[in-house]
Amino acid sequence: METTAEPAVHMSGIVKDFPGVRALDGAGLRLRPGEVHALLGENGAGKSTLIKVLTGVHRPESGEIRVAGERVEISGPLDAERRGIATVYQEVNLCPNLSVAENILLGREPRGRFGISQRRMNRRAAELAAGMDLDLDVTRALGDHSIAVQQLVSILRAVDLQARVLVLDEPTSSLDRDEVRILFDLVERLRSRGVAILFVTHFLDQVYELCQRMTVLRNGGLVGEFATAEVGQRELIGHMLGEQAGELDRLEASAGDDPPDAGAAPFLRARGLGRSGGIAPYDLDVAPGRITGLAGLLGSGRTEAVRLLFGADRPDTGGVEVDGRPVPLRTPRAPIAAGLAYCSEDRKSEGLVAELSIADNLMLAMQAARGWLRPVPAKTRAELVERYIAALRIRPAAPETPVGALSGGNQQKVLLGRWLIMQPRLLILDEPTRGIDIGAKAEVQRLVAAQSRQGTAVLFVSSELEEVLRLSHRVVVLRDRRVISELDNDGGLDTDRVLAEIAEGGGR
Amino acid sequence: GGGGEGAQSGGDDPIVLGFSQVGAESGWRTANTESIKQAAKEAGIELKFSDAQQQQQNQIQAIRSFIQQNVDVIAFSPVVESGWDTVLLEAKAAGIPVVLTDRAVETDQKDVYETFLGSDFVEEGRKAGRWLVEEYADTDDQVNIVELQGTTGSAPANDRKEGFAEIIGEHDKFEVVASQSGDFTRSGGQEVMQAFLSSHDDIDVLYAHNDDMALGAIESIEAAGLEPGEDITIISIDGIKDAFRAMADGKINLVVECNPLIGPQLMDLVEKVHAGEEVKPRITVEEGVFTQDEAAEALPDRKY
Amino acid sequence: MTPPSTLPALSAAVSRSRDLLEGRRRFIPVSMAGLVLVLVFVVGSLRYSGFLDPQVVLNLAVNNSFLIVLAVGVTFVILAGGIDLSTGAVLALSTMICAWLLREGWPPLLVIPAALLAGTAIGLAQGCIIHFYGVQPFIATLGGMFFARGLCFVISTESIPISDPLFSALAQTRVPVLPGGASLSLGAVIALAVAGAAAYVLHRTRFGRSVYAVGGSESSALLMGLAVGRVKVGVYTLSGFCAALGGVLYTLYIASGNGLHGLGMELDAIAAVVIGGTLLTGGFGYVLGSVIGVLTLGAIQAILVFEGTLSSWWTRIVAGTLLFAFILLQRALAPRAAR
Amino acid sequence: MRSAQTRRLVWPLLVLALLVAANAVATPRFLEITVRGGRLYGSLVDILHFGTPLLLISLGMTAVIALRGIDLSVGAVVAVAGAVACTLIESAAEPDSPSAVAGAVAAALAVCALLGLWNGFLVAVLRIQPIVATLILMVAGRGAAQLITGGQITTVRSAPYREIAGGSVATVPVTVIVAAATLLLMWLLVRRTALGLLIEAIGGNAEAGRLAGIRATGLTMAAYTFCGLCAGLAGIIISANTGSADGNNAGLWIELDAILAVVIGGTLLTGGRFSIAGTVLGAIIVQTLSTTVYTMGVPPESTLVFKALVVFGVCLLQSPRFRAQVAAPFRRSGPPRPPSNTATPAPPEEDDVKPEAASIADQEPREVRP
Ligand SMILES: Nc1ncnc2c1ncn2[C@@H]1O[C@H](COP(=O)(O)OP(=O)(O)OP(=O)(O)O)[C@@H](O)[C@H]1O
Ligand SMILES: Nc1ncnc2c1ncn2[C@@H]1O[C@H](COP(=O)(O)OP(=O)(O)OP(=O)(O)O)[C@@H](O)[C@H]1O
Ligand SMILES: [Mg+2]
Ligand SMILES: [Mg+2]
Repeated sequence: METTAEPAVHMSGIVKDFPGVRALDGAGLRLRPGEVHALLGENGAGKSTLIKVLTGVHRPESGEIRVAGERVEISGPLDAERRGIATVYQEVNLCPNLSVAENILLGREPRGRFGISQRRMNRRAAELAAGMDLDLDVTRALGDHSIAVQQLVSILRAVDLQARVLVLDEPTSSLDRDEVRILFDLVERLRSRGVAILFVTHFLDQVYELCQRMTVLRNGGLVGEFATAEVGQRELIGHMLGEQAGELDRLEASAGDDPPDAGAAPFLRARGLGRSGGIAPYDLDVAPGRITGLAGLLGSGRTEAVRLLFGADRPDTGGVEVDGRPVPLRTPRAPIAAGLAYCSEDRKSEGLVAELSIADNLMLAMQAARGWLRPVPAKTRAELVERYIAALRIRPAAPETPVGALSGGNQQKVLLGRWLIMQPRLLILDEPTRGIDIGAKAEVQRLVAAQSRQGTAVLFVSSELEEVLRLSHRVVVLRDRRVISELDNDGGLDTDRVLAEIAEGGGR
Repeated sequence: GGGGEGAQSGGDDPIVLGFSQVGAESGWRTANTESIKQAAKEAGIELKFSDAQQQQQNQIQAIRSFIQQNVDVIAFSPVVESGWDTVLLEAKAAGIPVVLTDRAVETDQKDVYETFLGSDFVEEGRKAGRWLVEEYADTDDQVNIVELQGTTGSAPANDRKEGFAEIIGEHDKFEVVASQSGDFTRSGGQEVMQAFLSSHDDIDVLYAHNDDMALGAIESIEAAGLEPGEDITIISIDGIKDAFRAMADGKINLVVECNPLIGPQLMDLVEKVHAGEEVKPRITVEEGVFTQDEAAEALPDRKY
Repeated sequence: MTPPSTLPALSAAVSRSRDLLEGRRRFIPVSMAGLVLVLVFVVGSLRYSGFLDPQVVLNLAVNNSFLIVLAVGVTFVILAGGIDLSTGAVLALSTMICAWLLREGWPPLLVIPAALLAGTAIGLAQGCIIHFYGVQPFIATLGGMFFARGLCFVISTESIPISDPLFSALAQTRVPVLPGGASLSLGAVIALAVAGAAAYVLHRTRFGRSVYAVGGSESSALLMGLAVGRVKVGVYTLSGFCAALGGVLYTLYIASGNGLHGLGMELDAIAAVVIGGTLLTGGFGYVLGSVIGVLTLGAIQAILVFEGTLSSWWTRIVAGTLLFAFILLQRALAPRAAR
Repeated sequence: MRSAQTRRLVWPLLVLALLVAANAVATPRFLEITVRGGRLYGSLVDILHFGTPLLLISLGMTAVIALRGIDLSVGAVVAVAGAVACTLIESAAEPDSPSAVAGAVAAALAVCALLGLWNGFLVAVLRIQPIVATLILMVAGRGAAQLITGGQITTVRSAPYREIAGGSVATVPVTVIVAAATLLLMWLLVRRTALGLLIEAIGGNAEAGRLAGIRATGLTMAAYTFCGLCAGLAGIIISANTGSADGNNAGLWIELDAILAVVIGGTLLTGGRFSIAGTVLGAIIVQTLSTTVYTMGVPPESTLVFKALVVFGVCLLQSPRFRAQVAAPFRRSGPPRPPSNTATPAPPEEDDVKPEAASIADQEPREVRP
């Protein structure tokens, strides 16, 4: 038996350089068996990089890794798995072409008499899913499922590895509260069995609820290791942001408290908009300056609903009018021309072009709208890019960095920036705050609020119900792929009310 | 030979000939095809024509299909020389006589084909060589030759090179200073010749495995400020109309004919083997060698 | 609060009924390819007498046995997200090695393994260059194509006939499959066996599943702890082996070695794979589709032969048009869901 | 990033320099440039002159490849272009009049643009995979070219037509001018307008591009049309070079050379970022390679092996890992573990994974429980 003091993982003095950037500069952490350990820091602080060093994806320039006291060099994810480290990466890293079952069990497929048994594999995967209270068809291709389901699948995969160390890099960024609950129960179960769990998140509430200890990184360096019980939220934010912490207070003070402009007449009307297998026909009115939240459980059809509106998918029924004129929905072009903007929840496969630079990605929608013959003048472009990099605190602030090299949160900000630049009349945001840090989240909320004050309507989808309620003037509730009700939010609406609506809804 | 009788179906039904052509890779080949089609029509022979697009397996497939359709005679121009045993045996088993055109096949089997009607590529190379030896009989200076080969690995390229080398090898003064493949095409000939000209100073003779390459090379020679036919002696093989025209203009010195117009001869043979008559196992096509003097005369009669 | 228990059940029922339609989407391309092939035979038999003769059908496999083997190898490569342009040249090299070694007096039972080994080695080398040095598959295998064909000519620019008794015996072996006397050649039987084995490997072994995973997303496969390197090197090695085996079958079929054999056959193999519904970007497709693809190309050829009066250029135009028609038909038959 | 891409061109440039140097040693006159008949003359000029068709096609191919496509039909389009132009000139009342030639060339280019559009239609509208979509024309196009010429090689004696390839303006060959003009045009088109950005966005992530409102269908069709047009221009030059149209052999296998050139130039076949400068360099390397074979007297039977070795050489030199391994023995005194190869900013996840690590796989599931 090992002594309890022996960390399951001990990383120290890790230095990792990327071309032009030092992502990690003396970072480290100590992870003990039977603890849930939070790894915290701003976007781009180096959390994911530290994790990828641990799993052998990146080779550190220097530093030391000990697993169960033994100094090791980890040569790759396979090696890490063999050393008992299972990982859920920040971006979903599964194969969209394979079935859910295969994604869960790839590399450990159950065998039958004639090699791999598809049947057993499906059965085993269905069991695992059921163990997490998930009801999904494990034989369907992963790519058919929403990003949230994909995230759950990658968690299932890691859990099934039965490792000594479980690393979760922002596993809850697209999950709603029920799924988060399930995940937490699971984590707690594993912890009590002595598994060491590393948990990366930007939700500080979750940190305080789940974690015993935490490590804070800033600019690739180690700020320190703290016991959760001993550090308050304020202080923690101070550690994460350093001297900028004061700024945050200013931001939070200004966010969210603007009066709803209830009188405006709707400029956009959707009537009977629907797509079989996607969402039942629904009606929606959008007025300038109003923020409409879409609430619902995982898979309730929020994403499908807003995609139809934007022409991202072709509706089977119904249509959209802007200012009384119908907008063709065959491609997103007409909706964009009519002043709509849609920020997809899946930034990796539907949002960003990884090899293009920050600047190119920011300008993409505007350029597409102008057409190829009218390039945005260099000066305007430089100004816009600079303004939005600053406003969204995109790091590194070098416009020519390829977006693929940014941290997850910073990528999300670039995607958001692309549509903010368009100054749209209706901004559709699907999980816009996925994976961005507290400072940036406040900033985004402030920007959204500011936009709406200037007359931009906003459709806001988020798995964080609190966030939806805090921002929205009106909440559309969905369940089982249909709109069940619309609730006005003049401050009185709380999460319980909405959840109750979801629970009893549809019965009418 | 034999076996022709078995396949015969009746009195005045026209003879059915299955012919598998290599492809349409050159003007020469097209003339060859046309001649065969024309002659078949004139002889009242029903022609089943199939184009192999330079692929041996297509040709084999076509021959198999002819066997299945039970044609009276099969003729084909083999894409390559070897590898025909199986299918020829199948034809023999089905009692269908086979006539080869254009090139022979290499086989150990006996009596798998009736006859072979076509040119002798090696002999063509020899003819070119003999003329050259004669032409340069008076001089003792070294004669620098550049050679434009056909497609690497193809039978005409191999054989024309061999025949030519055989003759000039007997004389020390001839030296092939450069030899490259021009892929039997004009642009190939042009490009390779251009490179020869810039890397070799004193080229006396150009030997091209076909007319097209020679015609391409002429372009390069002219671009280099030299006079084809004068500064550089040009020999080529095939005898297409364009080459005769160039020869009449004094730009080519010798063309060794390789006659594609074998249609009438072929139909004649087909009728004979169908009737079960004995034919010679090797029948050469009537072919000549043309110098500049003869070219102008022959030009109006060239059909291809 | 606890979520109402009816909710997941309900949504599951809804999604399940939808699955019957949509969940099997990935089988659509391959089944459409099969359907088109069947249609071709129906139409062909209406137009040409003797087209639906069992032997004519079986001859598709006989005449294309080597292409089937080639396409099977290429299927692995394409499924893993790569491409292999060297197969036609490796096939030629394999025929050349067989013919040359036989002429040198090697025993035939050593010659075949030697040819297979050479092809496999070329595949392995390509795989290593692609994987370890990050060279793009297209260019690495194009280099391999030049190299293999070049090697043929280095061995000999002439065509080398084969007269070995064992080879002719093998070539002439027929395996009866239908009571009416219709039979397959040994080569066709081997080809079909190879296709079967490949299907088994792809669907029932970890290597096979990893091939799909790497094709779906290489970086994900890596992060999932799969042996990406082994898969990538493996598929090219396998393809090299298949090309060499195709070459041996070709040698049986044609009984000669020649550096000009199989010119452009790599494109036929790729086309067959793609016509069979495999996505060139990797991750989707089946070996069965590739076999159907080869047979489709073979059927086009058979139609051209049966048509019998086409001049050379019309042969090409008709071949292109038929190819287009097949693909269009496949498109038209597939429901909208197949995107 | 752009500069990083440019930096990668150093290695192909080195190979080009090596090839030229080798030639210069073997044939001292290789570097000589003189004026003959009012026209620049010499091996280097030849490389540019004969390389023009390949360069043109490679440029078109670059646009298509950047959109994650490929065009196998360019060789056939080359044949069609020559066939149309030559047949029209042959049948013209006055083959020698510049207007007849201009008309024929315009007609040929129009046909080729249409063929390109057809490819684009198959790819963008019918959504047929590019390799098969263009294979259709690759097969049928050559047939059509032969149909037009009647299977013969059509020879034209029109002087103005011959000028297209043989002429010169102020001693510079017309071909080189055409290539330079096309290059300039393309560069202006993609780098001075927003076309390049839109192409790279669609090529890099089609769905993201669509959702950003880019008209992918139109763009794709335009790219294939451009490619067809480039191939047509190349076909005219090839045919004008010899004054003949060869339906069967003109541009045979040039598609592979063109793709090779594009790839050597550093453009990925998986679409996205592309480099025009790289393509130019690639095309020149490929052409220099064939010239080298001719001038250095590599025997025809070894030509392909020689070509293969050079191709592998270029590719391997571009691989940082290969360079590190080659350099390692010369750097014995260096640090014990050489720093990881982060020189190429590859996609983030796979940046510097050591691949062989993954290949020592353990397939058995491991129960690792505390
Ligand atoms: N592949 C790469 N190439 C270049 N730079 C990189 C790469 N991956 C990460 N970086 C840089 O390293 C730094 C740390 O990134 P990392 O992804 O570790 O941040 P993070 O803490 O996980 O942030 P987030 O909360 O946004 O996920 C960032 O500046 C990022 O731009
Ligand atoms: N629990 C589930 N079981 C099976 N499939 C699901 C489930 N949840 C979502 N999906 C799949 O995800 C796809 C997209 O759902 P959609 O994105 O509309 O949901 P959503 O309301 O946006 O929720 P979220 O984005 O949080 O998943 C659907 O096609 C559905 O098949
Ligand atoms: Mg991160
Ligand atoms: Mg969603």
